[in-house]
Amino acid sequence: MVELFFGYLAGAVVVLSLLVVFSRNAVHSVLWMLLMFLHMAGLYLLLNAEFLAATQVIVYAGAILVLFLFVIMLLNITEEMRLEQFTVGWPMGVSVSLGVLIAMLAALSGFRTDLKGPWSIEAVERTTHTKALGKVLYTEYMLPFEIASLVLLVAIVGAVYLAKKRLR
Amino acid sequence: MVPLHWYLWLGSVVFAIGMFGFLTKRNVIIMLLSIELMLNGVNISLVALSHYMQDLRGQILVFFIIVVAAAEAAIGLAIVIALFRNKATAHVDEITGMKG
Amino acid sequence: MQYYLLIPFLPLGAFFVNLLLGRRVVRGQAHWPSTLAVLGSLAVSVMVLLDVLEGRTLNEDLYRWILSGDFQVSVGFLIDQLTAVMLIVVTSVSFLVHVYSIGYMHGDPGYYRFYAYLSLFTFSMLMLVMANNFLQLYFGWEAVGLCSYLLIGFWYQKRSASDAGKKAFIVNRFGDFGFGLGVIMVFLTFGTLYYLPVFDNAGDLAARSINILGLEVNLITLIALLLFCGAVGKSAQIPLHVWLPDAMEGPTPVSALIHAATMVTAGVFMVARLNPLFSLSPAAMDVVALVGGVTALFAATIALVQNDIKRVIAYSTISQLGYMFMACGVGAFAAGIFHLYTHAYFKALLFLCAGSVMHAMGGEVDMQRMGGLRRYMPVTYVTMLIASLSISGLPGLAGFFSKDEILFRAYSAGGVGVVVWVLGTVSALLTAFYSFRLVFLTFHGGFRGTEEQRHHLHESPKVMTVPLMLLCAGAIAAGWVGIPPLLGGGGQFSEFLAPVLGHPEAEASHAEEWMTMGLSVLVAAGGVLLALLFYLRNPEIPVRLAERFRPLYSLLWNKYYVDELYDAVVVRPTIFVARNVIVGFTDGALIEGVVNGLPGLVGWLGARVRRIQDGLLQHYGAVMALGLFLIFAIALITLS
Amino acid sequence: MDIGYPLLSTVIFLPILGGLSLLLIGKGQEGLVKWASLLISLTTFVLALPLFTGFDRTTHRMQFVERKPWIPDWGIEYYIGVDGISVLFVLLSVLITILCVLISWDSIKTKVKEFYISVLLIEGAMIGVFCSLDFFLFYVFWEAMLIPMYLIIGVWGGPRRLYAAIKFFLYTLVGSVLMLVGIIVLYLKTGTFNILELSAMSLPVSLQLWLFWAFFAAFAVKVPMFPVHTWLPDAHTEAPTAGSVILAAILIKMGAYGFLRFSLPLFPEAALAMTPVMLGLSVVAIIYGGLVCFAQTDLKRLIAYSSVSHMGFVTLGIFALNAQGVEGGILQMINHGIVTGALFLCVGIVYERTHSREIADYGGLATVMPVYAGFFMLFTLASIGLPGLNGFIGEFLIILGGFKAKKLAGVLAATGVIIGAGYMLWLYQRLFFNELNEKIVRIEPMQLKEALTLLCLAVLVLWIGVYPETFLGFMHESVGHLLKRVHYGLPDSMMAVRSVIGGY
Repeated sequence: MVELFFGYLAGAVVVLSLLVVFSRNAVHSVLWMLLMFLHMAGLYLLLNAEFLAATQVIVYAGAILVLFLFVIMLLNITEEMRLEQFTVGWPMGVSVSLGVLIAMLAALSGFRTDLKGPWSIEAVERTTHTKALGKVLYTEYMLPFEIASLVLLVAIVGAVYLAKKRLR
Repeated sequence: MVPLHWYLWLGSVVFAIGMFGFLTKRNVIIMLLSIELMLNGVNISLVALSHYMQDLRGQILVFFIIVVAAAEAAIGLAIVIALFRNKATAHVDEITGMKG
Repeated sequence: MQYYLLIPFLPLGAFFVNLLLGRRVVRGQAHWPSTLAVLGSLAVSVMVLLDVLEGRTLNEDLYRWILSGDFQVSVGFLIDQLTAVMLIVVTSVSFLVHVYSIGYMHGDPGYYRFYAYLSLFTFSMLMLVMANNFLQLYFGWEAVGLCSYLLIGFWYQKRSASDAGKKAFIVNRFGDFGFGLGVIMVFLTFGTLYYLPVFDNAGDLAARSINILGLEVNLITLIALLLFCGAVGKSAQIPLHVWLPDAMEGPTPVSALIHAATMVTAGVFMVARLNPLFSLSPAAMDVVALVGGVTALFAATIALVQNDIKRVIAYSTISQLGYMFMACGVGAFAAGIFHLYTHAYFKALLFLCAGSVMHAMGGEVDMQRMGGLRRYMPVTYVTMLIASLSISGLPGLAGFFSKDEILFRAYSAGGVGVVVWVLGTVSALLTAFYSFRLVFLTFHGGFRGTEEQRHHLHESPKVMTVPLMLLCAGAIAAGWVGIPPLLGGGGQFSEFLAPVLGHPEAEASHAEEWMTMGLSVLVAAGGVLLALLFYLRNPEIPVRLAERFRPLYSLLWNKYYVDELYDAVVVRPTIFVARNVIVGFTDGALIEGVVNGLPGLVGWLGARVRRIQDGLLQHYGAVMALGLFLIFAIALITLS
Repeated sequence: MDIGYPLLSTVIFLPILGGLSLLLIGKGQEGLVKWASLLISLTTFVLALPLFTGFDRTTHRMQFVERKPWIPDWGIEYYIGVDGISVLFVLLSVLITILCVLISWDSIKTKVKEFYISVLLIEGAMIGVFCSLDFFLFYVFWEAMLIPMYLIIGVWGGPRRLYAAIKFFLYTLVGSVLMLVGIIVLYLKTGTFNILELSAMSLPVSLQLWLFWAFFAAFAVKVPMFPVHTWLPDAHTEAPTAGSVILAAILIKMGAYGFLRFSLPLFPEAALAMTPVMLGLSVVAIIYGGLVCFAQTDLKRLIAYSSVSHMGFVTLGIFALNAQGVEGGILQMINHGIVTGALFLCVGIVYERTHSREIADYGGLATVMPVYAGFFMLFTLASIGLPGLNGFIGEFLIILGGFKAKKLAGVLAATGVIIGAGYMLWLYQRLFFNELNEKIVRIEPMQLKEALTLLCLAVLVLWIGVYPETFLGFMHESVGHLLKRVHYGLPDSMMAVRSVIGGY
């Protein structure tokens, strides 16, 4: 049953990813991407990561993709659709990506799961996923968490600075 | 029970698709989307590993990746806007300002 | 006997006076310090001679000049019979030339400079003859060369003069190259550069030989020949004679003093001074004799056809120097020095007479434009005639005794001596011929110059003629101190020098001595008569001969093309190599090429490599991905 | 000897601090700058005089020693002193600097203050190089000297000054960097920077060979020896007169000094083994440098190439490794400093009037500048080694030493004397003799200041030529000690003395 779910979600993710890449229209790409994110969130649920699934939907689908859409519409790139969508050097891109894929797949067998951590599925379920994540995040990863907020601040300032019209 | 490797396979494939998109698409915005794809490929692998190794640190990392992805998208899109304003193109192969 | 120091240092003082004060203070009076100084030297030299005659010789160091490791050499003086003779020759001729120049150089803008140089020359020459070691000899040797350079180029505005000076110096440097190496070999062989220890030890080393480039060479022969190189240069022997005729560009008193009487005889003096070394090497002696003999004949033939009055005398000087070497080469060092001594007077006289003629002719040197001068300048004519008779070997005059002595010694020495005797006798004929050709062309016949020159003709002032007369006395009487026993004399000259130069006994009979003497008188007379026939009686004979033997004539006229040969073999290749090979290729292309090429290579590589950075984002991404792939691949291969 | 002040430190730092204090002088006060630097250089000279009078000639030991810890953790000391090899260079440096200050009086017109600061800084650094007994200190001074020299060529030089300056800098730097590696290797192997201690150690021969070549790179460039000489003509030609004089008189002596102070005592076996190579390079430099002179049309370039030839004599003497050669080499360095320095001064004097370095632009100078012609003649003769002048003493001793070491080297070196006479007399003829060139008819005669400058050097030329013992006397002991070290290893272990110099 779970395998069936996984099969569906995984197949959808792959197909949607390809659609994202091969769409001529950027708006379509973004919309395929939205669907892909939702399926990805489903996969997270399969892995008992409810909080992450929620974040995925809220942040990615709700925030990032909306930003993308805004920009596409702001720029109003209509001629793009008539032109060649891939660069001249696409065979190189294909071969390099395939090479990396094969290398990665070949490396996968090296992963081991025998070094178990303290958060078994039961432990997570006992404390609930959100709380467990919060415990780790706000204790052990407190400093990175704060730095992440700084990163976001810098991104905001940078984005505003870059995108605003030059004041003469 | 789904084996770990299935997830890793999936992550790798999504990553590779993203990479392919990044390396071949002319449209800068779709290149940025492809980066998001690659990040998602990594994310799913991390979450899967976290699940199977019973350790939440993988998910913490995913959390940070999402933060960085958000920041990256903001900056990247701002750059796209600035670029489009200056060069009037969103085609990456027409931008060679980094030539040595 | 400390007063001997005055001999060289008086002229040195005069030099500094004229050098420092000459341009602003002394100016037209520059002859006073110099002439007085050399007169003082002459006086002291006479006193030295008297001392030496009483048997008091001296070998004393003044101060230590150079000390380095086991090498040490001093400035020191050796005064013996040979030195005494040379001192008298140098100071007396120098004094007369100083006096003569008062008239000759009068009004020249470089008057003070001229006297400064003359004084410096006198100093250097005296240091040379008084040296008690090889290095001081070398010092004097180079210093007289310098003065010669300065004085030849005295009228430096004239290109030919400055060229001639430079040529003299550089040609001499070739000789000095050998001389310097010889001095170094002497030091390495004997461990000292002082004459006397070297002479004392030379006998023990006579048989030693060393290996040079695979050849076994007798050490003493090698040293003697190297030293002789210097003599060849300084005394203008073949093949380094080319500078002397050109040196006639200098003022005539200089030619008389430096290029006739003193400096050029330094080579002969050196060989005589080092006779203990030379005598040990028969091979070197033969070389000396042959070089002398060949030079004597060679230069005499050139002198036959030259028209420049000073050049004729210059070639005559070369030829006479050849005689002196001939004498040294056959072991008759005393005869060589005897000829040096008589030659100093009659040759200086010849030059000064020529100077007197040029003075009257307004600087003209071409004998073809002279003639009949005896009517205008009787004193010059008479003195020159006597000098020519003396050089030709008229019995009773100075030249006769010395030349005869040489020819007889050469004949009696046998072997190479006979060869050089033949050369010398033929040269004697030629000598008489060209000397009288000069006299007849200049003083006899009709005047062939311009009307302006004729108008200007006059006898020289007293200050010039008196030295001529004094030298003339020398040209007549100088030989009387060495009349051979055969003619009732005592041969005092060689007796006097015997302590230094040895006492070679002639191994020939009186009959043979009469024979050589008679023969030389005969050829001399023949030469004079021939000249009389050619240039007074029948002036078209020489023209016809020149026509007939055109190639021979132009060979002689062009001095056997030696200058041209050196130009083609030494000068041009040097400049060519310097300009084209070294500057053009090695320095310019090779070394600079490598030096400037390295940065060029780096730049070129950079230009290639920067093409990779084409500014296309996706290419950078692809390279990153490729790197990722490689890292994976390497990790997989190495870890599995 | 107690003279009441730390002599060497004073002589090193007085010019440096004095030079820096010129910075305090305001704009437009150029006269003050000149007088101040003259005063500083004169004071330095006077303060250095006890080196001449108070030097103990009977010992090879270091004298006027000062020793203070500097960076104790690495054993680096401020350790200076002089012996018979270096003392003359210190004296020459202080003298030449005065002349450079004088000769630049009118010829430097832009950035006057900066120029004099550079000159004084160079003086201090040069003296520091000659006095340092600690490798680290030595290297600091060695490199410190480079920068002001680079500026002097690059700022106040001729038309191609930038090229020349960069070439000079790169050449010397490449050499010095290799030396730095050598110094570090030495330190790592021995644990000390003390030059005297190092001079008494015996290193393994293979290491010696490597270090010898590393140091060779630095010194050969400075000398300059044959294949690495091409920076010299450019630098000499483009530098202003004072720069050329400092370069010729002192800077290029540092290479040869380095051979004496470091290569020979530190790596004696390597030096002995490399003698044939060194003699060969020297002979090539002598003849090659001489021949190149025949092809030059530029006055300064000709003199620069003649320096290559003369420095070939110096290295020949040093690597002859006998008393005559080494003493002759040292003396020839002094001679060359005086004579070539003087020749560059002479060239500067006419260059300032005509602004031409082309030989063809001159001719007949003797008519219009007789006193100048006299001085130039003296220095020309000294340069071609006329006996009685200083050049002869050096060249003769070197050829004697070279002949002793290797006959062929001596013979070939002697041909350099002929070549030298050739190009120098030719030069003299083209400058001073023949018809007066109309371009220089109105040339001004020499000023008193210029004549006095040349007179100082002329006196030295005659002094060394007539009585060289004043100067040779300084070096006998030190050179003897050095040669014992080279031929017998450690001085202590050589009791059985075979004659250093047996016949041949």
